[in-house]
Amino acid sequence: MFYRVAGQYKTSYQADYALFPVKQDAFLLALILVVAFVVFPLTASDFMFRALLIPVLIYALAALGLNILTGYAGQLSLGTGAFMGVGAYACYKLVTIFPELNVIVAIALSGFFSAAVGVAFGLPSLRIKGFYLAIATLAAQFFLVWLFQKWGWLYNYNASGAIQVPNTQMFGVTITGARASAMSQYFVVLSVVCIVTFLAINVTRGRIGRTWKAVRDMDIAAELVGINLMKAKLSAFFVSSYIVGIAGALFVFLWRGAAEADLFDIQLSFRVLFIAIIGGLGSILGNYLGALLIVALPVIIGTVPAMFGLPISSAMVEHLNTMIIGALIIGFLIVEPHGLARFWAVIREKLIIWPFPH
Amino acid sequence: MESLHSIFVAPFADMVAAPDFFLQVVWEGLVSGVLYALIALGFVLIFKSSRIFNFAQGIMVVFAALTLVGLHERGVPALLAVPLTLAVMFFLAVAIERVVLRPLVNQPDIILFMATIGVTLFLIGLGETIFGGENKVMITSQLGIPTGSWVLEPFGGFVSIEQKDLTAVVGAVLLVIALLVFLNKSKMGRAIRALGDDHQAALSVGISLSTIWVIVWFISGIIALATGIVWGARAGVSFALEVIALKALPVLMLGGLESVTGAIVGGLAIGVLEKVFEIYWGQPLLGGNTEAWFAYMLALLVLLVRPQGLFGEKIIERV
Amino acid sequence: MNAHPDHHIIVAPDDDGIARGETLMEVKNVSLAFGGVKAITDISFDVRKGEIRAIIGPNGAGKTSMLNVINGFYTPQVGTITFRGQERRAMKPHHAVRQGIARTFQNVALFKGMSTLDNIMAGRSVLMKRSIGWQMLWHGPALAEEIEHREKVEEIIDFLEIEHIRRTPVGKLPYGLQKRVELGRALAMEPSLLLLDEPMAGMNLEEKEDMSRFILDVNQQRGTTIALIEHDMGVVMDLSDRVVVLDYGKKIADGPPDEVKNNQAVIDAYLGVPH
Amino acid sequence: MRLKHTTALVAGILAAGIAAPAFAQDTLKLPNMSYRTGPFAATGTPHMNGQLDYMTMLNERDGGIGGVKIAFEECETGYNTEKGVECYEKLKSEGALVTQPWSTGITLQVLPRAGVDEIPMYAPGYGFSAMQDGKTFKWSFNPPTSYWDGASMIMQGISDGNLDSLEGKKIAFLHLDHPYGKEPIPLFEALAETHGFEFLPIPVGLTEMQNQSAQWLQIRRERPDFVVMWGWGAMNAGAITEAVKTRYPMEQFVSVWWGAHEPDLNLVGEEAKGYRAISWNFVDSDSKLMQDVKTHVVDAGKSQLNQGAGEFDSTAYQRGILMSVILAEAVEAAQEEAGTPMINQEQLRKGLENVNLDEARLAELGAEEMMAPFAMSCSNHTGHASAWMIEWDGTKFVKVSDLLTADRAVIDPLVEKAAADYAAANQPWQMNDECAE
Amino acid sequence: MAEAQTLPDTFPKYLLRNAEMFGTRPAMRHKDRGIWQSWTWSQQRDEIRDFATGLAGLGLKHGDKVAIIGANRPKLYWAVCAVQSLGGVPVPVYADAVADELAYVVSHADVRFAVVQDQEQVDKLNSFADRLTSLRAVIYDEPRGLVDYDKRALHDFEDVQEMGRRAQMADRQAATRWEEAIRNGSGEDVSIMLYTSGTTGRSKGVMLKAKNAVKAAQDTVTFDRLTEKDSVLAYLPLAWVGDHYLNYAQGYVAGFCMACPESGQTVAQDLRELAPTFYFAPPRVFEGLLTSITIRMEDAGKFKQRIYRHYIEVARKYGEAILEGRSVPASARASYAIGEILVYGPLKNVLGLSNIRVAYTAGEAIGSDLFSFFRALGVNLKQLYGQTEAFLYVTCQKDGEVRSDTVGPPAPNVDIRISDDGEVQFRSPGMFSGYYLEEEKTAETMTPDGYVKTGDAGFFDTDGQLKIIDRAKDVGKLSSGALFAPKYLENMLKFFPNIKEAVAFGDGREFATAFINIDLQAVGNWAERNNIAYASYQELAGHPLVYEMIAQNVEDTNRRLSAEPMMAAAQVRRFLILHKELDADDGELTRTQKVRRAFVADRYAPLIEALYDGSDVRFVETEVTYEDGRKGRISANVKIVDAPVFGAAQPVREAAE
Repeated sequence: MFYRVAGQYKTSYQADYALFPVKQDAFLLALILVVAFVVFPLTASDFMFRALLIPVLIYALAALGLNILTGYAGQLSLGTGAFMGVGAYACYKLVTIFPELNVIVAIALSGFFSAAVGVAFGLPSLRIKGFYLAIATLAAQFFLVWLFQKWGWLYNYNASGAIQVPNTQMFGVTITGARASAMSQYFVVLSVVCIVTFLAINVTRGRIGRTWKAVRDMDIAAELVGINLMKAKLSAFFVSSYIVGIAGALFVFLWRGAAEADLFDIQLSFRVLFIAIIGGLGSILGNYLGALLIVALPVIIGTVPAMFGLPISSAMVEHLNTMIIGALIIGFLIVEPHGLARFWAVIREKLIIWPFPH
Repeated sequence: MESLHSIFVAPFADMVAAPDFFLQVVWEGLVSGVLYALIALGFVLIFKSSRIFNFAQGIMVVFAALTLVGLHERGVPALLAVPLTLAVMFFLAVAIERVVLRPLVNQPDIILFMATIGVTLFLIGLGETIFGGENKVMITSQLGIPTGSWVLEPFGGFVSIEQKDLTAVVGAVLLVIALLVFLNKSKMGRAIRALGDDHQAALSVGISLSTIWVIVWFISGIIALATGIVWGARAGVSFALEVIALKALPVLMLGGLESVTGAIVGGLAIGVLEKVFEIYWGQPLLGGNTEAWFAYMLALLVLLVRPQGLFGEKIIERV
Repeated sequence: MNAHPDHHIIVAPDDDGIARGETLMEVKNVSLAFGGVKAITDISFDVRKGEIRAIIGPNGAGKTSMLNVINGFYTPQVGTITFRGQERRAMKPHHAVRQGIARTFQNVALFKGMSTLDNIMAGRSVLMKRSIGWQMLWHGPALAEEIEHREKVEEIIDFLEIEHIRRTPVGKLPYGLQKRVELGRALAMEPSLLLLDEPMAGMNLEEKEDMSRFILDVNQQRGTTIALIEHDMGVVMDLSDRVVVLDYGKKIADGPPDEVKNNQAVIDAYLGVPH
Repeated sequence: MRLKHTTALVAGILAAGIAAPAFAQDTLKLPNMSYRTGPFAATGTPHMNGQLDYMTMLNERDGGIGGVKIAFEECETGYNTEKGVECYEKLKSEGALVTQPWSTGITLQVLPRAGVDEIPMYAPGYGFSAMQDGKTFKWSFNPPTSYWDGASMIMQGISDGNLDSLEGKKIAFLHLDHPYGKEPIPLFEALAETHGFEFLPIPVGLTEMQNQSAQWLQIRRERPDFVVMWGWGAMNAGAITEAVKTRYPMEQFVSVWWGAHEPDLNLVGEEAKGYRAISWNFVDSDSKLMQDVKTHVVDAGKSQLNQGAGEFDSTAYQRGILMSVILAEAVEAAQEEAGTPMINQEQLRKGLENVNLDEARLAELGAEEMMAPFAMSCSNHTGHASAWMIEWDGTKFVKVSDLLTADRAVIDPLVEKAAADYAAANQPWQMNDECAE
Repeated sequence: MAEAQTLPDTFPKYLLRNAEMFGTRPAMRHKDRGIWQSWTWSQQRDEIRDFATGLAGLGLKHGDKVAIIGANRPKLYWAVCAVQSLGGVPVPVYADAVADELAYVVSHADVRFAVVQDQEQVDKLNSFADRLTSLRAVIYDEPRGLVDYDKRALHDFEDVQEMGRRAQMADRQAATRWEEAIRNGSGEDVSIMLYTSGTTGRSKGVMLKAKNAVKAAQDTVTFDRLTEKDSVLAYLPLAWVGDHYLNYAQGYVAGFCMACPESGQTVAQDLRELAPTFYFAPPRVFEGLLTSITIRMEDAGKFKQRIYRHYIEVARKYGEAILEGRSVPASARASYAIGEILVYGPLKNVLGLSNIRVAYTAGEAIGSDLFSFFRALGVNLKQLYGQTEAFLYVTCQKDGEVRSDTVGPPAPNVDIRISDDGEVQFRSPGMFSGYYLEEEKTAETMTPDGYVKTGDAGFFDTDGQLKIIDRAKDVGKLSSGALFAPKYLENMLKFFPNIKEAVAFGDGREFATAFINIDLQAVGNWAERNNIAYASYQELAGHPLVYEMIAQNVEDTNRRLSAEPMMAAAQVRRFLILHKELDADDGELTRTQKVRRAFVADRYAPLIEALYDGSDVRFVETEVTYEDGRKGRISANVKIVDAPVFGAAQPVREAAE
């Protein structure tokens, strides 16, 4: 309906390859960016930032990382949480060893550590496929969390075993640590997420993205069209783990403020996986939609019944939340295995051909 | 040199020095192994018949145990609670077949796998909503399971064997035997086995696919209840079991996804090995708690050498 | 805005110094077995540059295994493959592609989640060079490279008359079109030897005619050497320059279509006369 | 289509959430971060019931504190640090006067923020031991006694006051592998060095709480002279059953106060006879305090406690009552100082510093047998109440010692150092320079 | 008009002017290789110059005829202009003409060169090579499949351009000379020769002089205020006067951009992508659009359907008034504005009509419902009446004075008169200069005083708009003497969506009857919804329920006819549904899809006989041509049905008797 695509034709491949070939998409994105960069900062409360906006962004980023591996390259991973942990611990070590290092640089560098670990655990993917590979990532999950607990050097031998984010500044504004304002952290996270998303979109739509998708869709055929499976799979592990790693660093540095090893347990891996599934495997947009749903759902369950005067205990909110997410996953797989992203795509398609149904 | 000694010599010296203790370690490992094997068994059964990698098997164990205890808490006599729980598991099997499997039939494996993750989450939420999220104690004595322990005293030391653990082992063995008899001797059992190879062949037996699925999931439910009782008696009934149940995955990888024998051997092997590794290497050298990852790493290493698992057949790729 | 492409379509790489009609590839005494089961026994034949070479035989004759050996998917236990003068036995399939061997599959092996365009573009992966750094930035060299290859792919799309399904996910296409897209993907690799595994399996008459035309056009216009497996004898006899006949993993005849057609061993093999 | 609605709903919530939540000004917001679900619910729930019931009692009996009703909202964390931080943000946005984090992990997360957000944190009987240093931790309180105090008292209890008698002995420290369990390790290590005993930490991971066979095999192999337990939730019950199975002598098995939890011991009953715990509270169901709670809350059907299971008479429930007693004292003190019943966060902080539960006050409350007297101050945010060693007699706990007092000479320097380190690691850190001492 | 003197009088002159004035504006687009390949006017000039120079090198002389055969492709349009620039005469030929037809035109026109699209056209020419003695060379656009052809007289278009470029390189003056030659070109030269499809007999080559053609285009460009900013999609047959006039002639004169679709199958998609500002389509295309809208809306959800129906109703009430700027209540305007957002805008968007400023339809009568539907949506659809002999425009409607039942007042500078026997005759700036090599026929068509006979019967309405009834020679009389205008009758029938084609009979007979072709899409859809199984058109056409439905349509037609005094007598008494679709391949339709009445009457004589002898059913066997050119036979028992006639008619006729 609002998508009027008539007359939006492309006279060059450059135009055909524009990030948003359809004007309305670009407009919508601009609108979202304005809301994200201007409207929210002007109106949102600390609670909104810390309970909704920042986690949505960070989870979306982690899911984006996972999606590159699982959704694009078809390699199932159940170890996202641990890879986030690698990013977080690496960032913590970098910041404490080199206190003068800008924390954003530290975050960017920490991604390389998780990428390296990711590639190491991705090596078995060359021999092991499908579900069997899930074992490799599970091994990573449990082994790494164990390592976070046992290797005191990682948390500077803190008595609590937790890592505590120091106060750091950028351009004179405190962006990490307890003294950082929610808004400044939000801006940092938002900027990082925007940049990474932009880069990820580019990678996934180009040669490398096609290589990954080819491996996902049929790895034997991919090999027989000349794709080096090792390179393709390991590059997916690398890129994915890098993004997951910086998501982990952001997770601790720009949101939680402190972390114990258990924070990166398998539940976190699953939460990110659910976001990716509900959002839509093989899509970029889906990660945001999925994160929004998963993060907002408990808030909704906690507030909506109260609005209707039904008291609901906080424990019950948790239980219902778990149940509903489970039901949502099943529901999505049945109705739309490609998740919210495809849902949006369908709606968009419907808007384009409105008023026709097909 | 010292480190080499502590890795390659000291542990074995310890084993020899305190054989009773070693036996105790093996026994403890064996009992965990029974749990892994039982969960893996439920898993294999479903995979054999429907090619579904059922992530929810672990939570079915918790759910069954929770239902049993929950019913008892609500005043249902223990011996009545068991059949009632079985009825619930049957209903669950029917519901899963109707709501999840039927709409997703012919979908790629990965989708079905994800769906079972969804089932897992749903069951966690449902169980917590109905029975509360706190840990519960298995109604061991009410079910007539002996709770004392026998102490054997070999080599001048002692090996403590809890009667409920022994009951668990015996119960598991009986269950496996019953299952094997069912699979090999009954018409339905043969249909289930055939299903893994060829849907048409199974259908020619004259049993509808959905019936078979319900039966298979119900049998898994029975196994889950048995596992739940066994494990609950040992460690209480809680959702923490969900994470432990994940160890069924490396067991399966080792044993092969379709082999009943593989599941049992793999489960016991992992149970014993991880315990021995933890006691003789993990605790002295690595700070302990290596059981958290040992099974996965072991499976990973085995798979790197044999991608098809210990019991699987060699894969020939075709195009 | 003049992006008018030169339509004198890609010509197969001719820089190998092999003249038309000379041997492009030679299979020498190749044997292959799976755990004791012999798939191919001591087979030798050659493919000459510029020809259409057919490999035929009854079911289970080892035809597909032969192709799998040629493009490196299987490694023969005995024998060698000489391609463009280079002898080898074991090689990774993606190396075979780099050397100029592309193929299609008996059961369509497309990337189902991708569009026609992306499938064919994927065929050019091996020819694309820009690093991930450039890819991330997209604008600049990566885009230039993408467009350069897009132009080639569009030529193929035009050539195979599949413009209307350019953006359709291949999983949704009818079988005949999928086969055509697969051919497109193989062509995108700019092979000097194109292996076609039953290009017309499961097609109706009209689709077969189309496919035959495309195969001939590829051979004629692009000068691509083609080795194909096909069941439809009529098609084989019409298309191919020379035919090699396999039966139970052994070569039983080799020669021009007419000659092979009248070969008693071939007739027996097809009629199922026991050996 | 249903999903579309959900999405719309999220958008609606987002829009609604942007507007800051309205502050209701007519109640004292003293929320609690509870966990009535998950593996820690078994031990958590009775405590939370106690806390809640005392506040309910005040509302019922006295119409709140100083005439203002108490809003004792709970936020479920499941003992999960991540959820705890979410709760913190939520409660903060609702104008909470105090943070009751209910987990050492969450305490550590909130600790640096408390000073920035200026919300007092109240962690009764848990949290970070160095919080006693009120100069450094202006906004955090852990009365009546800290973990380091507890550890010190345990060591006194098992050595009959002579720690040097432990020389050459081996003490295993079975603890939850979590900030909570790790918290006393520095003190134990310091003591081990001073007094020459061997200290052996044995961690129990969150997933192994119910199946500690590996840990107890280790204990069986190591044969420690004492096992000190710092467990919580399902871990305690697991440890006690394993101890019985391993035939570890119960007399050598001692726990921090959280291990004094009757239902865990009832599982093994007689076999756990001799099991000890240090505890800063003791059951006195007949006290005026408990009877008031019984009359106004329990019998009035306003309590969530599980009456059939004897929860009312449990150490945990009554400890929960006391936790709220201390907080209510602080509120009262704050109201007095501020001269208004509607206090703010800063005033409550002052109130906490002015809590003085001396014997007279305890008697007035009707809790004189339930805990030892203590007082907090600007520089002392713990109060260091003394505690008893209590022992399981097969059916209930009995006191087996006089009040024990922590060895300040050992603890205070460690606290000073820990506090200084903490402040250094969290630069810029706001110290409270107002404290006179 | 002094100004007119300075204006160019040939299209190549316009090319040079446009290249100068609009050098960087797009002149041509072609959906190819996934994108709209575009050429600016200056690039287009270069392309044409290169080709023209190459052609000259091949020996093209002033006055030589060059056949242009193929679909709408930039290169073929360039060939037209290139030929004109050399003083040659382009002769576009229908690409779907069978080889025989093609050979006739090529040999009749003494074509020396042919510029063709692809192998198919080359093959057609080759198959009659012996007859085409004058043909010197064939130039093709797509080399596909032509590798092994004898290349002596066969050239790739681009090779010819390359030859041209080399010639220009060798001789620096060549380009200048070419432009010089254009500037010196005469408006008196024949600009183009268009072969009329002709409802009867062989097609005739209509010669159009450059200055006439240019003048006509200038008039209509001014009339519709077309500028270089407009755009069109050239999808109609290249050889048809409409395409040549509307797209090529107007395009050169106004300097706007012409776009060629990717292929015949993708026209709808391409139209949607391009969203042109000027659009022409025959009524049947609009009819198809409406049918597909209706069908697609039927699958929509209830809610959507309600919105759709509500706002379409709003549009029907106020849409045309708003389009024409008449006064409308503010509430209606608001309602229409919402409708624009919810329905009209999206609908136009989906159809690719969003940017239409001017749209025309012509060729046959258009149903008033259909016509006003599109106008109500805000599409400025108008009618024109034209002929090849007039270089299209004879009449056309002005913005704001649009009616569905007339074709408008005379176009600018056109003089129209109605002859005594009711035939429309005209004199116009774009008038043809004669049929090629057929003086006789030219003379037949022209009146001595220089008017062209259109062969159509019509009259001027009270407000000065022309109303066409039928072909003059087709208008007949019933045996009662009452007027019988078959086309008029057929059009009324065809306005029903279920009826695709109708052929009416009655001249000299007692009453009127009709053959009906059902619309397979519409009726098929109806059948699907009503669970009626059918395997073929023939089966569906013979279905009793279909007959019932069509009978209802015929009855409605009769009721309407009864209200028109002049036509009331010619109500359809009996009708039948033909067992096959009328098809151009069988010669039943012209290439422009007009019914060849006489041919049909002859071919189905037994059926006509049955219509009048009262029989209920008649067996008939017909020869058909399949798409690949093979012939076959189909046979059927065709049912004949009576239709009720209405009151007003009866007395008139009886009175006449």
